[in-house]
Amino acid sequence: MLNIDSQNLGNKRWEGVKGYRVLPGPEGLLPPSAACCGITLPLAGEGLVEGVIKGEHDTIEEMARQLLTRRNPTIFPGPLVLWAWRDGVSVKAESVMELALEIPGVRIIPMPDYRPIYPKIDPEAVINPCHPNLTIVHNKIEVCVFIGVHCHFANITLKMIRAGTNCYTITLCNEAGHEDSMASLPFCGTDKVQALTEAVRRLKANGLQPYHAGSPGIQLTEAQKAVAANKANGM
Amino acid sequence: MELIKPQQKVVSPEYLLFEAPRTKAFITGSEAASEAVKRANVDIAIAYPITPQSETMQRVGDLFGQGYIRDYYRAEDEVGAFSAISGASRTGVRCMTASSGPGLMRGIEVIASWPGHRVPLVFLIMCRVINAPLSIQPDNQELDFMISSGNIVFHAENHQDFFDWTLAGFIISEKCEVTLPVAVAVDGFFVTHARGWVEMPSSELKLPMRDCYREAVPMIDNENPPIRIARDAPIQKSNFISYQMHASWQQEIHAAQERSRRWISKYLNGLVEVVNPGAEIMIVASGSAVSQSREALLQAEVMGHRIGLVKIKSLRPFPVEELREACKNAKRIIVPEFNCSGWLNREIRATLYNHSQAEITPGPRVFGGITMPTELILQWIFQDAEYCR
Amino acid sequence: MGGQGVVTASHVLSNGVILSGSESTIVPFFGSEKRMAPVESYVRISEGKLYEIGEIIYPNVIVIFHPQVITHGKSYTMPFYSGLKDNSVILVNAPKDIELGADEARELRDKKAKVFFLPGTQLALDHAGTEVATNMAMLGALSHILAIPDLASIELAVTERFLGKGFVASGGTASLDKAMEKKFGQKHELVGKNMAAVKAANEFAREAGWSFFD
Amino acid sequence: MSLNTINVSPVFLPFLPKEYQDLIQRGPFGKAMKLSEVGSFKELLEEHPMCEGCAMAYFIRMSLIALPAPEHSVIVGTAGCGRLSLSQAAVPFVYGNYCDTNGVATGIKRGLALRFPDQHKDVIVMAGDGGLADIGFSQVMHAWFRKEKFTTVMLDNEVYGNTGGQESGMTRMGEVVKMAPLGKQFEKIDMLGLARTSGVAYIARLTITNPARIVNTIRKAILVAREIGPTYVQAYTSCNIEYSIPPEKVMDDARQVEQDRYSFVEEMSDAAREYLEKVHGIK
Repeated sequence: MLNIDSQNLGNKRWEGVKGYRVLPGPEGLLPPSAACCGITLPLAGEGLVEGVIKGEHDTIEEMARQLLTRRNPTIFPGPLVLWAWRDGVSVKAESVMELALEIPGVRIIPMPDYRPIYPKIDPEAVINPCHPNLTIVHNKIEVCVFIGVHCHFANITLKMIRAGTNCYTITLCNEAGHEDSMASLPFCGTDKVQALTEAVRRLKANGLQPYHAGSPGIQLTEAQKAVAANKANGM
Repeated sequence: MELIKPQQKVVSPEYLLFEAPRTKAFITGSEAASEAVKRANVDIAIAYPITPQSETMQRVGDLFGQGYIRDYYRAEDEVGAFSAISGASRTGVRCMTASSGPGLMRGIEVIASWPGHRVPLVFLIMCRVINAPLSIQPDNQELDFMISSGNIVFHAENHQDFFDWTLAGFIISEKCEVTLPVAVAVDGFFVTHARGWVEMPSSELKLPMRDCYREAVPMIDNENPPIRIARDAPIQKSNFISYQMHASWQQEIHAAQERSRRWISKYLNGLVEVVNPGAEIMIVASGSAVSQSREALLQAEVMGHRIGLVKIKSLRPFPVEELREACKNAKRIIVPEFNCSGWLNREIRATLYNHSQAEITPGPRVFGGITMPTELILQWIFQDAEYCR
Repeated sequence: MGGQGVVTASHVLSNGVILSGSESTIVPFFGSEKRMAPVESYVRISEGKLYEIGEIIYPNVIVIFHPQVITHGKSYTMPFYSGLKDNSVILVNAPKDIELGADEARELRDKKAKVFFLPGTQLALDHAGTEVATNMAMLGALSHILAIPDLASIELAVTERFLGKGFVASGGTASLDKAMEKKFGQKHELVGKNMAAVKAANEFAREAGWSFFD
Repeated sequence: MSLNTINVSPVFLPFLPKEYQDLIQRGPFGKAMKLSEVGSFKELLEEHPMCEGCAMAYFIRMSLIALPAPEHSVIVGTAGCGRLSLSQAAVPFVYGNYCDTNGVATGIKRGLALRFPDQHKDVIVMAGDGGLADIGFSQVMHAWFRKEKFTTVMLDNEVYGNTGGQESGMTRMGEVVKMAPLGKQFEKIDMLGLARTSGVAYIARLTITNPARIVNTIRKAILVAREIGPTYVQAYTSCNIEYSIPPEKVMDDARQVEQDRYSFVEEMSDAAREYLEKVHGIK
């Protein structure tokens, strides 16, 4: 990008590159990508919170707080953690489930692949990078976690979510992290997922009242209930 | 005849580029490039001849013959070569190809699609006049097209740059948050066919192989998820795909360019090199125009004038902050270029607008193969003196 | 959705407005040429000269030709009314009223958007003898809601569309014309049937007291 | 594929959509399906946006059933109608620029051969007549000249269908279609002849009239490409929209065309014949 100072694409709250913050939307027709506004990726041991480099601990705390205090928390497991394609993946998947069980009212909606699905996805069954907001808006998701999604497709999705919805996006990235999500943890192995689970437990133990205190455990969407029922009667 | 595969020791990129002892060699730019490929653990190189690139790619063919590269062939034309190399890169192997002027222009549709397909590879550009009028002589008008293609683009000054930056290109292009092709351009003939000093680590060392499962997109190999990979952008709305996706996809290419700054600074030792920072008269140049400018600096110094020089190494991503910093005291900025349109001049004006009061001269520029004499640069610096008669 | 005559209706509407003396532009956007594929078409209507091009991102009026756009979310944008301006109108082709979600209903109230449900398909069947004329019914109701174009101008536009130089919206639509022609013998009858659907829906809207302006 | 790319991490199984659960439990991965088994397994391709009654969609569905090793197959497509359904199939699908199928396929085949020397990776180009005989012609011919080991399948609807029905090189002489206002001025390109000339190891021409023949032909072409050389299958897959064939008449049209000018052709080199017989027991 040549001269990125004046890149203001319909974003009301923005004061130019230096002041750009990655906040929940809907931010506008076509918000700029955070990387093009001078926001750099965190190093190992650091995290990104709303475009600001923070320590890993503070990043994890903020993630835990958002997961407990916003409506319809949802975990989006992507292909790299959904499919047990090499050693260690199932273990990481289990750590994600452990995290989920600590978040009241949580849903798990997979991103099994990235292809354009005809005619349209069932927004309660999958999230897809071609039209993520169908899932976010349909399920009224206001905080979500991406894990195991290839960085390219995560970044495509994150910018669209920030453009059109008020969802607080969290990315647990196996590689360098994502400037376009509100909170991002790079080089995130199973240990760091467990650290996030611990932080969630700690906040609840210290008296934080979860948004969905009344409905503990993992909530199935209608589509998932249908699939489960199908299995129940031996189909 | 059983090919004895050459034994090369895999070393870290840092060791190969910064620590390994180097020996000097007085070689052509074409040799420097192929020596870099020799140490880059390249899996496949695909060639199509065009002056002044052919010498490099036929030497790369020899490397295949000697076992340094695992596959190689001469393609039907540039569109075929650039399409095939993009196919190979999708499977996770390390790839390189090269071209010049009209050849690059023939394949520009494919070149412009590489970034969006997120196919890491190194593309060497031996710049040459683009038709018409047809000429095999050097100028770098083609880079005007390259800088809007979404690829990362370096403009090497000399043989040493061409060697080092080709190696760095492989490392940077395969970084997960980058996952972009890197084009390493150098001015044809002035560098490719001329001989110059190059310090090189031993050819018994090579880079680690490409770690393809740690990149931004899945590989097309049926061995990594998802099984159902359609990683190329779906093309239209009939699957309820909003144009937001296409817009976000394009933004991601530029974002990946931005993320490469950190690695360019590390492996190229900065996006720019500045001589005499803060001087009131600054020359800003890229490619072999920098060499001419260094000579102009020396001669000016002999005459008691301290002139500054900013060597632009990376054209994309462009060193915006670095250029503003280097030119903050400048009163006059001279921009010598080897092309007619003055694309570097345009970049500088757009970058310094509102950030500098300096007068930016619209030249000196030569093209069509003409060599820029140092005297011409001096004449533009010291307007009253007579140099070029 | 493709096959409901969205593009043809917008051509007739736009041409109708021109014939009635005002200014209009039409912009069709569609994917591959197929039925049930998503189709959008944008019509701008103005007293003065129109310059703006492309899709209408922030519309005053949304006309939905197939209920699945709402019920199945078969829409490019989610929700289907995203970008809708205040004091606006949504005209939906649906046999009976569709119950919107609590959040959606509240958002539309906040926007002071009026939602009208027209049994367009039924009107087309009753008055034109074919579902293909659904688009004409939508056009008829819309012309009353917007008070433009007048019925005479619409008739001129419909005639021009089927009898005049016969503007072809796309390759696919051309093939449809031939098929329809066989069904109706001459095109005159085609125009008559279409206008019957237009007038019936126009009357329906008038009786229901639908208007953009009050 | 290491079949564990279709093993779900156990904890996530309950959250997988029905479509994927079926694909894991009853998909064709790891087996070469017989046509007779259709209906008993989850096919690679089910839903797609192609037109009602489209011969090409039907042919693609049959071809996907023919894949001898779907878990090791990569399909390379390009602009045109075929990619509408191919991009929905449960097999990696590559879509580059228009004209580049056989260049990209060359790169993919060679890249996979380097990374997995001991594992057959079947690369199959499936593109339209325009994509292969016109804009992609140079890459098709040179991939054949170089003897690149992958299969090229032409979905010959004798028109540029996806852009609304313009003349292609494979449109018949005299046919009046868009961009041929006075009828096409030269013959339908003889891609079969060009394949013979360039030494393609297995050549076939067919229509959609006989599903078993589609499956056998495609499978043989893929198998021969594993060891012997490039293979080419040209299928008449009518565009019922542009040639105004009512959907229910598409099969009759295929029979008529097969009778008139598109008879079944199958030719192969001796090496191919021997390989099919010895290694795969196919006469």
